[in-house]
Amino acid sequence: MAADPATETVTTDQLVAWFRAFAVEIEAHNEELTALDSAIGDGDHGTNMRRGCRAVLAVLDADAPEDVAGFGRAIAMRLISAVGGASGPLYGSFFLAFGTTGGKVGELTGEQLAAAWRAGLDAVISRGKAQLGDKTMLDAMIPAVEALETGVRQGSITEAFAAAVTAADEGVKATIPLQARKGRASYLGERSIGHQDPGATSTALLFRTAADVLGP
Amino acid sequence: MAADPATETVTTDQLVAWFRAFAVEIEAHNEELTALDSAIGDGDHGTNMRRGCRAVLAVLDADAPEDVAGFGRAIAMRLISAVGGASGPLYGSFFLAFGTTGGKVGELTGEQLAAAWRAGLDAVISRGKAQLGDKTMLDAMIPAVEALETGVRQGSITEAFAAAVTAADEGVKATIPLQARKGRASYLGERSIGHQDPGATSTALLFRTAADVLGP
Amino acid sequence: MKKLINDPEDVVSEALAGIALAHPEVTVDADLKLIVRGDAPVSGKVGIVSGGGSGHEPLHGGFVGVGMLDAACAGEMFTSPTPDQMLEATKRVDGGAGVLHIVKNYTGDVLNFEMAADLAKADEIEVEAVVIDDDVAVQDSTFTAGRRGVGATVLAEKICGAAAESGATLTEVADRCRQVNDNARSMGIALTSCTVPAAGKPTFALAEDEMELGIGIHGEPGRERRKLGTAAEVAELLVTPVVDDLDLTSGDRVLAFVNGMGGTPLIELYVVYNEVAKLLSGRGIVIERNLVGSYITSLEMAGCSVTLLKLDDELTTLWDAPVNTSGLRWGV
Amino acid sequence: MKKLINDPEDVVSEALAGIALAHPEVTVDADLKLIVRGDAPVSGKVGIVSGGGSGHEPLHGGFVGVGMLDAACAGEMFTSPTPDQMLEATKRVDGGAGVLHIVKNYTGDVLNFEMAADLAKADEIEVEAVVIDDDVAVQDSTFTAGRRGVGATVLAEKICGAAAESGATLTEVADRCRQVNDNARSMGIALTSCTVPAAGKPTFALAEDEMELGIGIHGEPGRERRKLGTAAEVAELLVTPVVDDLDLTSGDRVLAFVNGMGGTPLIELYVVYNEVAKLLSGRGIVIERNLVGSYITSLEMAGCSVTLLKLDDELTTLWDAPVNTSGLRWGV
Ligand SMILES: Nc1ncnc2c1ncn2[C@@H]1O[C@H](COP(=O)(O)OP(=O)(O)O)[C@@H](O)[C@H]1O
Ligand SMILES: Nc1ncnc2c1ncn2[C@@H]1O[C@H](COP(=O)(O)OP(=O)(O)O)[C@@H](O)[C@H]1O
Ligand SMILES: [Mg+2]
Ligand SMILES: [Mg+2]
Ligand SMILES: [Mg+2]
Ligand SMILES: [Mg+2]
Repeated sequence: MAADPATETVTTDQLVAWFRAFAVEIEAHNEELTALDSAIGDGDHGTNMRRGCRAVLAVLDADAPEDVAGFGRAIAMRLISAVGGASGPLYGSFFLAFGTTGGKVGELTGEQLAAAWRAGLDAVISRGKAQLGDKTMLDAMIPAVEALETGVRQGSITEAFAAAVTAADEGVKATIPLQARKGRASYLGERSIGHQDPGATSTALLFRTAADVLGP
Repeated sequence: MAADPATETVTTDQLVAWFRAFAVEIEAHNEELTALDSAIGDGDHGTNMRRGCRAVLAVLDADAPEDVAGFGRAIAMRLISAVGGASGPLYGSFFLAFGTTGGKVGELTGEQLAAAWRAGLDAVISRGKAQLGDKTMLDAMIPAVEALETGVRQGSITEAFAAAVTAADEGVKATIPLQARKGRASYLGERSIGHQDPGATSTALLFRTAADVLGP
Repeated sequence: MKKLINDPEDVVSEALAGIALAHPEVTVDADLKLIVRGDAPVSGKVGIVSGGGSGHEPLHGGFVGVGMLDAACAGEMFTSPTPDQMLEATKRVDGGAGVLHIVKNYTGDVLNFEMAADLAKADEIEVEAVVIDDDVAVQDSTFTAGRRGVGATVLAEKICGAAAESGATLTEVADRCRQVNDNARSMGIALTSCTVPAAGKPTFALAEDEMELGIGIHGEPGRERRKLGTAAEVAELLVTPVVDDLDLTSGDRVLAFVNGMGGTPLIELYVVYNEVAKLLSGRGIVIERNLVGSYITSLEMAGCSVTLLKLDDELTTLWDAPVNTSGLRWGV
Repeated sequence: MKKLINDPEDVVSEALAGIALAHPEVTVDADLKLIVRGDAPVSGKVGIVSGGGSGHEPLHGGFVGVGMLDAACAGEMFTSPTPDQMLEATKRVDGGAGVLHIVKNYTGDVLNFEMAADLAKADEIEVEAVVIDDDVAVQDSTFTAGRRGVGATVLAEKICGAAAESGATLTEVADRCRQVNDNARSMGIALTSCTVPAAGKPTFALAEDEMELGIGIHGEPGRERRKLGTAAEVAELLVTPVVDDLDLTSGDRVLAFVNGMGGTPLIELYVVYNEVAKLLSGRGIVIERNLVGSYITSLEMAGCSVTLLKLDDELTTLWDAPVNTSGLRWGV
């Protein structure tokens, strides 16, 4: 990665490596995600994400995406058709918008990368109609994307992602005292308080692996 | 009770008192009988017998039997219509034959009493088609009735019942190593070995209470 | 004990009250614990009476109606009903062509039905009794109580009901019942025990990795305790002895019945059915008809049984004939 | 975990294989996990598609057939199916009169069905979607995910199926669906948790003397944990909020649906139905129709739900209309 923030870029291959790293983390955190979802949902977030990631890996193995748009679309279509549940369409919408905004290009600058993330975030919001504080993946994604945007304007991609990871992790922790207003956890009413949101937890992994793979 | 074995008799009222004492013991041993039946049957022998005894008590309370035949028939009809299962028809047949053989008389001599028991035993055998060693109530009833018969020929009713109780209790214990060939326990095959038969256990109570009420 | 009940003593009578309210097309006698076809007796038709301990629902009460039973006698939980119930049921369904008693082979059921038949004959009602004993888990012998009646009972009740509906005589309907019994065998497995409400605790205890093979329908323990197997292994353990005992060979046509014991959900029964079908097709045995669901249960026991009935054209036609009961319904 | 399964990953596909073998009258697409009416598409008839996570059997696959669903999409265990499944189902059942999607109100189901409807519209198939949200355990609010879809789904599928069969237009069938949803409410209780096969352990733990009130059908914990009650107390806890929410008053006619969660035997459901009927009759509410059984389940969870649907003559006629599915069958 180039040291100069203005010229450093991320290639499609790096994005693919990012998703691969994410898939590894999902495997590693399968039980944790499922346990979190058992407490306030239906106990399948880990297996949902794992099923989706495995399906995506098969596609990525067979056909390396040509550009950012192809990367986003390939992942989105597989997630949408393999996951189901709430997380399938939400993460699917994220990657579809990420790719569309990233465009048919082979690499993204920091600002372009942040714009792709923002588009993904907006797609999750418009698909799921949730907002900050509803105890969903958005509680990790919104602050992290904001940190990423600020970060790439002010410094390197590395620093931007470091800030995004911190923001995502804080967002995850912030879900604990919240009462869920969206998703299955909302059925629990006050009993959802005191538990960490599984979707926010998997979203934090998306940032952590991005920092590891795209950030250094 | 007269001391002279040749002239001592048992009245219908004493027989009623015997059944009442049996009903008390059945209540007291309900859990034990059910536990024994759970091990090798279907866990209802205690409640079956209790239901039957309660139904009989209601009849005896309403209408005191006039003679031994009436005593036997009243108990038999209620047991048959209130118990179901294997024990209902078997104990029902026992009391019906006991009464019929005892006859329309107000009291029985020791030998007549033993003959009534024998008739009851035969009815159980012809109803259930089991024999000694099949791990059923017969394993208590056959030796006990034999002891009773010998006893009344040789001594007092008291001594005869004492011998019958011993024989019944030994018969109960003898069921433990047996493999069941009749009743539900037979479905267990070899796994029925090592357990005491519930029906033999309730039959021993029938003798013990007879000894207590008719014997002293 | 976790059950949706009030007093354990009242489960049977309250369930009957619920059945009476839910199914106005049958007549429920709350005192005698009878469920009788609303239009009984059907003049000129052979009446069919069955019954047994409660806790096996929908058997038998759920099978009362056109094309199946005319009356069912409900006993206490897992306890045979009594002769007076059976006698009254017999009287109520006698349309002049006699009455068939379908009796599961348990000492209690057999003895009580025997007494009832004697009483009915004294009342000049023609009665035939057929004892169902299809459970291959139990060794058959004339010196023992013999095999239990399990899954084949459902099939016998359906097929005899159709035969009676078609105008068959008492002898013909009874022969049909014996044909079903002779050509059907069952084997069952439990993953958990059931709890008899009055007992308040499970009849037997199974470790988390154990199953009971060769169970009956009363929570009685099975013949053997084994390590919990996969559905494929379980299906093999159930199908093989049944196929062997029936001497089924390639080309034979069967009705395959995968029955849930009460606590096993339908999705698992279909997984088992899939395995059963694979095993049978591997042996060239043709499943011509099937039944998958919880029809003869053992309270909330988890587990299943497999029953195979060797079919011929007549049995198949009788199986397909209309039946209109709460537990089994088609063609009407 | 005690289940009659092979690999937890294969439960859904193997159960579908079993369904395909057991019910040749429906077409099962093993890859896409679809169950489709054998004669689909029925020309000129509105097609009805539903679907959802597996583990609720017989819902939805068991309700595919004449007079009910044209197709059901099976998701992974407790996980909504995906848009491509729904799109393909929609295409296969479109007889030219458009297709109704009956969607249970869960974020996953709603989002995936939304995507599917968008795709179908792009293919120029007219699609209407109605979201079922009848669970009064969940507070309703525009700021939340709203109420879950539970028992009313079964009733909506039956009634819409009958409407479609009678030649109603897509708008009419969708209106009927909304009418059912507006006039039906449910409440459920669990005595035990279920175990999702992939998770391998119970989703929640309940003490021997506890029950969960206000549960859904996915093993999600309820709103409140309580001391285990009698059937009468449980019925009261279930009926009261439903009656209140529907504003039922004396003289109203209802369909009363007592549903088992999968691990509760039928005999207990009748005990509960008896209590439900007593409570309603105490309020002067008339049970005009009823349904008692395990129709929308949560794997092997023990417990039940009560659904009440306020009836009018038209709904009653549609309820009574013939239906021929493996899970619900009458009049044919
Ligand atoms: N409307 C929504 N907007 C954003 N995220 C949501 C929404 N609903 C649910 N989620 C996220 O989805 C996660 C659950 O995903 P998952 O368990 O895979 O699906 P399901 O809830 O269908 O079982 C929740 O933890 C939450 O973060
Ligand atoms: N054929 C038989 N002859 C004599 N006694 C029998 C026979 N079959 C069973 N029994 C007795 O009945 C007892 C079981 O009675 P019970 O539990 O009340 O009936 P069920 O077996 O129908 O549940 C057994 O323990 C045995 O002693
Ligand atoms: Mg989930
Ligand atoms: Mg017993
Ligand atoms: Mg019994
Ligand atoms: Mg889910």
